Amino acid sequence: MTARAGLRRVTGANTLGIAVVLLVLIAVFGALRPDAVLTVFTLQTTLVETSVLLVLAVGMTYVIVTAGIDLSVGSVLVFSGVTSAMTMNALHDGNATTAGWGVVFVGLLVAVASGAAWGLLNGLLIARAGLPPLIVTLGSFGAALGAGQLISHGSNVAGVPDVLGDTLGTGTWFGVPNLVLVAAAVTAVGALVLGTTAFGRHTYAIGSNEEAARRAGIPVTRHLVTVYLLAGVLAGLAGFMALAYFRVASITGHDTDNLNAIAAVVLGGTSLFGGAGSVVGTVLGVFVPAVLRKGFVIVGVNVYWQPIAVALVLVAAVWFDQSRRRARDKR
Amino acid sequence: MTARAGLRRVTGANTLGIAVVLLVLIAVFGALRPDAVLTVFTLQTTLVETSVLLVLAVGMTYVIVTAGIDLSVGSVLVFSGVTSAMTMNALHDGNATTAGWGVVFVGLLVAVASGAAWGLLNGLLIARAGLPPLIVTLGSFGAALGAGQLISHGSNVAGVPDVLGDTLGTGTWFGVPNLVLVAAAVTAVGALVLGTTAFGRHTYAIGSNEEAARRAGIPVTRHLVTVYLLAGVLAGLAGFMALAYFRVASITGHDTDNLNAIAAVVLGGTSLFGGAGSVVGTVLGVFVPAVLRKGFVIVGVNVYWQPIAVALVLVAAVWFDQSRRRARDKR
Amino acid sequence: MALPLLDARELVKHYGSVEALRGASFTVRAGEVVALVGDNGAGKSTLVKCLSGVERPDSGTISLDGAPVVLDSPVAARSLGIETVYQDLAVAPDLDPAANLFLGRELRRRGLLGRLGVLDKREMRRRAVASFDDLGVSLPDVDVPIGQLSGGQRQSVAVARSVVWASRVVFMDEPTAALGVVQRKRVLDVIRRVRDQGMAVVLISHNMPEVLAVADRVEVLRLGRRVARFDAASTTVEELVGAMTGALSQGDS
Amino acid sequence: MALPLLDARELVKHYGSVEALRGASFTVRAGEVVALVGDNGAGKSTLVKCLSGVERPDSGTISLDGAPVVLDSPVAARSLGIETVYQDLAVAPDLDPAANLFLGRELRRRGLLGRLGVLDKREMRRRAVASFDDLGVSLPDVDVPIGQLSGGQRQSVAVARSVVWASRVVFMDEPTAALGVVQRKRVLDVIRRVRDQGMAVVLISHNMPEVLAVADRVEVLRLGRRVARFDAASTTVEELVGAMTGALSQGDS
Amino acid sequence: GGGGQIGDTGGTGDAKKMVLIPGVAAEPFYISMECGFREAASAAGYEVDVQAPAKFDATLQTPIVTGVLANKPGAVLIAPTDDKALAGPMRQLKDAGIKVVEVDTKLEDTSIASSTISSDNEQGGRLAARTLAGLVGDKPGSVLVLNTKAGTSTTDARAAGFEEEIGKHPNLKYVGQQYTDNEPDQAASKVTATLSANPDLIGVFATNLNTGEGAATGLRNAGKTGVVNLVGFDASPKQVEDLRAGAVQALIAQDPATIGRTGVEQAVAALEGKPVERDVETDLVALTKADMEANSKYFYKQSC
Ligand SMILES: Nc1ncnc2c1ncn2[C@@H]1O[C@H](COP(=O)(O)OP(=O)(O)OP(=O)(O)O)[C@@H](O)[C@H]1O
Ligand SMILES: Nc1ncnc2c1ncn2[C@@H]1O[C@H](COP(=O)(O)OP(=O)(O)OP(=O)(O)O)[C@@H](O)[C@H]1O
Ligand SMILES: [Mg+2]
Ligand SMILES: [Mg+2]
Repeated sequence: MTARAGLRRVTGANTLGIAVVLLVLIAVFGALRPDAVLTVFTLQTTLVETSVLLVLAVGMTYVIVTAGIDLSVGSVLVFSGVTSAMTMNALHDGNATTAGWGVVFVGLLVAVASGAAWGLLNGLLIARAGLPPLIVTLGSFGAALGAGQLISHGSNVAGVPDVLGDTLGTGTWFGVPNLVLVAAAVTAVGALVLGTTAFGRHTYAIGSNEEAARRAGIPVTRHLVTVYLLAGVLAGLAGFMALAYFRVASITGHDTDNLNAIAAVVLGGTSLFGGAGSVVGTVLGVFVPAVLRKGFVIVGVNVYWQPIAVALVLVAAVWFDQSRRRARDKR
Repeated sequence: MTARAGLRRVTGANTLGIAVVLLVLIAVFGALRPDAVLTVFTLQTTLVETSVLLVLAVGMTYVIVTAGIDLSVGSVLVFSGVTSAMTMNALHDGNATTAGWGVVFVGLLVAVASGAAWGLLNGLLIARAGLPPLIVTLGSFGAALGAGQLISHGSNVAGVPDVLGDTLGTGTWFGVPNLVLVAAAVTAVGALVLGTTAFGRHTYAIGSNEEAARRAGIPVTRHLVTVYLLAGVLAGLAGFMALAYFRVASITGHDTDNLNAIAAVVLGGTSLFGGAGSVVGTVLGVFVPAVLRKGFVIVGVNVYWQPIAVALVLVAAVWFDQSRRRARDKR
Repeated sequence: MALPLLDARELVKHYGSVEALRGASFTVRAGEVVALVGDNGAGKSTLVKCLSGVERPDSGTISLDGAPVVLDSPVAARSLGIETVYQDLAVAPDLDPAANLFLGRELRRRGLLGRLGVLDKREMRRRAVASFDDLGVSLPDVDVPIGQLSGGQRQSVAVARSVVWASRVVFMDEPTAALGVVQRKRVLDVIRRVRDQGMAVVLISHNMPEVLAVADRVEVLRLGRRVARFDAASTTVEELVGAMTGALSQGDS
Repeated sequence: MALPLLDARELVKHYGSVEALRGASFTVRAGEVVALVGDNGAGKSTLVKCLSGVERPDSGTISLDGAPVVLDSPVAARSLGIETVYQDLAVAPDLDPAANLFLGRELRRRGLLGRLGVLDKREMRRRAVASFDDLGVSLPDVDVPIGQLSGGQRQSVAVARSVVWASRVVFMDEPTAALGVVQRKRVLDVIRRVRDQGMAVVLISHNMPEVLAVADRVEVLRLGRRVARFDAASTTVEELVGAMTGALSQGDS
Repeated sequence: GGGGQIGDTGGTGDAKKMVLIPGVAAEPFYISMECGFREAASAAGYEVDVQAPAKFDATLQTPIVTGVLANKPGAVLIAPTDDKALAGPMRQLKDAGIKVVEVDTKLEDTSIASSTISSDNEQGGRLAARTLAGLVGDKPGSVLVLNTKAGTSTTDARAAGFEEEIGKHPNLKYVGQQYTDNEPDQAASKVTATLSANPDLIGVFATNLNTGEGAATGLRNAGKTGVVNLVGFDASPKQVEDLRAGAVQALIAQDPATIGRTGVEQAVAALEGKPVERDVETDLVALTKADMEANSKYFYKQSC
């Protein structure tokens, strides 16, 4: 195994094309506004602002590699944030702002457990009952949001402990925001598990040929349940991270998280038909649009032009990536 | 060919399960509130309010049968409505409210042409450049909306001719709303073309095995371009219909049209992996959620429970449909 | 004569309105190669799928070593020592040959990493290359997804997988259909070797000379039913073809 | 000797770093059956794909009737009268056999409906059943998606398709691999019949007795290059195997 | 011919029922309005129902209007999500003899509703600009508006009013508005990006709840809380808490409960044939940390 082949094993599909696009984007924006773009502040804020989406997108990568889809992540994030915040408040006389680490820890557990519950439900309906993932997760997309509204009576839940907001939310560690550390850890573990373990191998096999995987003795049903469970758990964690970051559990404003995560995964070279893809690609797929949006604001592009420009660059990026691959195959 | 097999040819996949679900829903709501549900008025409004989505979903059926996806339909609808309304206004001194049929006709042409342009762009990027449909249409989703906002300067466009609104928008013909007639015509033609013509056959073949279709001499690239073009044209027509109905070109509020259309198609038994599906199924897939939402409002279900209940029924409907199919295969 | 190792009786399997098996029986003993022959659509593959846990028969009994067993999943069959080469190969086209060879039974690193599920890719690759050499398969590049291999190369990988893992019964559904002359000979050699180790081998093939060359017994399936059994040593191609086409009949045997 | 109908010279085809064809040449004349043989991975299927417009060779020339042609798509090849049975069959699994048989060349109703593209399903179905009968294929139900047929049944559909439409050259990449004894014989009969109508037939097969029985000439491919040519009447299985494995060499022929 | 118009059919209903159709479900503004509505309508002896669209969106609100119409209640209080698109369905309400009262937003066509109770959003934007200018004093700096989605009538009006008024303060450089798709994370990102590009940013006007939350987060993340003056719109409990904690410097509050109550009063008057006030303007106030406790009656409610 050559070093290059080894690298390819971890990164999965070749993601160099999108990496080049990302570097070019940074270079262009940097050249236009070096004072504003190439600063620690911009780097820090860009990283922080993508952390939550990154965690969602890591889970989505697993789901899409199995040829599935999960539309529910944004709503599960909302639901987990709401249950977590309300539990913390309940544990601290209705307002957890001054609560301590114990309460925060319970909040984390509740968030993750809430996400896990939805993920498990998705997984069971998809893998056991054999229903189409799109319909099942569209259902839980609506149901989780509705449930979140129901228990919060439709309004955002405040009262997030200050200790949580000040540490996980806005704290840094040697200049690296803590939220970014969490997202990076999740991403690293996600990439390693998918790329080097039996679990990851089985994920690819199921996406490549589910029937072959079943006949090879892979516990396909259980594995799929686990994958959706994982996506749910990560959505729960993301909900907790959002709670720390915004210091409020928002009800609205997460209805396009699912599409954003899916787009990042596909942009990163994972096929919607499953069997191939990588977490590293997803990371790039998360950052390209984030850098674009940020860069356009900094450079001062007209607001109505911004979505058009983002769309153009996204399509161009994939085009570039594809033609690079084709050229390599020709060689 | 038995009569039953012949019927199956037109309806494509077996859609009886979802049809049963739809009837049960109507029966239940009818039993709960016979005075309000089983009225001509409720029938009329339910049909009218699903007309626009139905037209979008017919185009989406073709796209999904080819194993593609089109996220851009809602934005293309917005764009077409805006260009159409602005053109009509421009032709009539800035306010077309009192304009005549000539202006309306030009407006229709502009709407359809706008839709066609986006559809063609999608098709060329997907079929010719070979880019993933999800990314391309996500791009045009953003770009078409941005372009609509750009030319309307970010606000809704009013001044829709009264003759348009009074006839196509709210007029009826022997009690059947004209909008419903248009949608029904589009659906009927869509169903017949998909079910009985060479064009439809090629659409299925491409979704079933694109490479086999190519080797069989089907002009796959051209066909795919045509399918996305069709989806664009129907989105343009839908934009015009929405214009007539609401008498304003709204630039907000169509960001989930794509998911609604996709969900209707999948609920109607079309697989996201292509090769199978039917327009008749899509019609049922459009009506099940529409009837649910309407019924819940009439029956007076708590707003927060509504999305949960809709989700439950959707998943249950698919479950019922699937187990019915499995039982049939066992027979 | 030895007791049957695997014995299926009166299996029935419907697919919708198609009756693929209409009371098929089948027997194989340890240490013998049984050929299962029959016309296209006779139900051979369906029978194999029923006996390897992929499909559940609508009725009928299956016993292993005389005791009835329920083969409700491929895992169940595998845990009883039954391996299968499927006619449609059942490989994951996006994975490379080594990954397919070890699919569902991946080797792990030693120590902590292994317990965390980390794969020993190097070792799997090494062993895969050895297996392929054994079958005379030359792959241009062992890191290429199996979907990009030639038809024969892909079939070789599926065959290699079954013989590596078999412990009691190996079903081979047309394992040599796409193989070159040399590879075919190697596979037949492997079949004999496996038989000599005391395992039962069930070979499905439409190549009658090949069948007569390697099988000890032949069972014939026709329209979903077993219609004849032969001793390979004392039968001819004509007799087999006669049984398959219904020209010659032993009744329901 | 007749002029070559189809003549390929020095074709080279890379897949990434794999060299599938390294200067392969190939010739076939009208009214003859040429067998193309070679080890697994020799490049036979790749050569067929290059000659039927599915893949574009990186270099080399192809001429038809002595004039160079560019086969840049399957449509181009088909319009020149070239039909192909692909090794991977290239059928649409969700469509029924009749739909697959007429794929890309659907029959339309007469009159206005036909001009609107409405299919004549009844007629296609009737003709499909006749073709299948001709090949000895019995389908349990002609309205079932082809993906649910047995391996041999599916292959028969692909073979039927090619012979129905051929007008000058038919490539058949292992058309009999999954066929039963009877169906195999029928296909070989059909190959002879097609040849006798003046078409050129290119048969790929790993079954040497079959090759010698039906072919007029044999061309041998090894490691992406043509290494030998034989007259079928005056050669033996041993010679062919020798050429395929490299034991016997005619040089680059 | 067979021509006609939708709804040319009749039926009977329940005149002792009153329905509120807010612009969107799950917003403290509308929840507070709902509280006022429920309280007043129940007190007047009416059966109540509330049906809200999942989004502030005419295509989602229209089926609700026609669904409510199927029940033929006595009166409907509605916040139309589009000043033209809802004209048709609301005219059908009126034609069916239902009394229509507009709350919060209104149609362009003034002939449909019996009464309109609202606070002027554009006025709210101007008030935000004046409040911000007051907070900043005569320091120079850049000012940003965070809007939701292009075409959302209410927030567009707030942004327009703000832009008009802020021009009267030459020390403040208006750097334009950014759209956020009504997502807090985009709002946060746009604030920090603007900070990168305009380090002299001194004020932000967030036109609704989500943009305000995102902006507060972005500023906190940048360590600019309190340095950059943030003016929000609406006074939900969380926003009030943020104001108290200093994450937000001012809030423009409407009076939704009064809107709801007044809506019921006018509807009852219309049903009973008493004189109806055609237009009722409700208060808008600017809350700052200094005067917030005095104005606590303007704080929105989470639930009734
Ligand atoms: N999944 C399925 N759905 C419906 N019918 C099926 C399915 N699988 C097999 N059949 C039908 O069952 C019958 C037996 O098929 P099977 O594959 O067992 O035949 P076979 O003996 O293996 O044939 P071959 O020699 O061609 O491989 C065929 O008529 C086939 O069409
Ligand atoms: N799409 C592809 N991508 C990469 N490599 C390929 C591809 N197709 C074929 N190859 C390689 O090219 C070589 C020749 O393959 P080809 O299919 O032409 O062999 P073949 O002679 O038909 O073999 P068989 O008898 O097994 O069918 C093989 O080594 C194969 O791995
Ligand atoms: Mg078989
Ligand atoms: Mg081949």
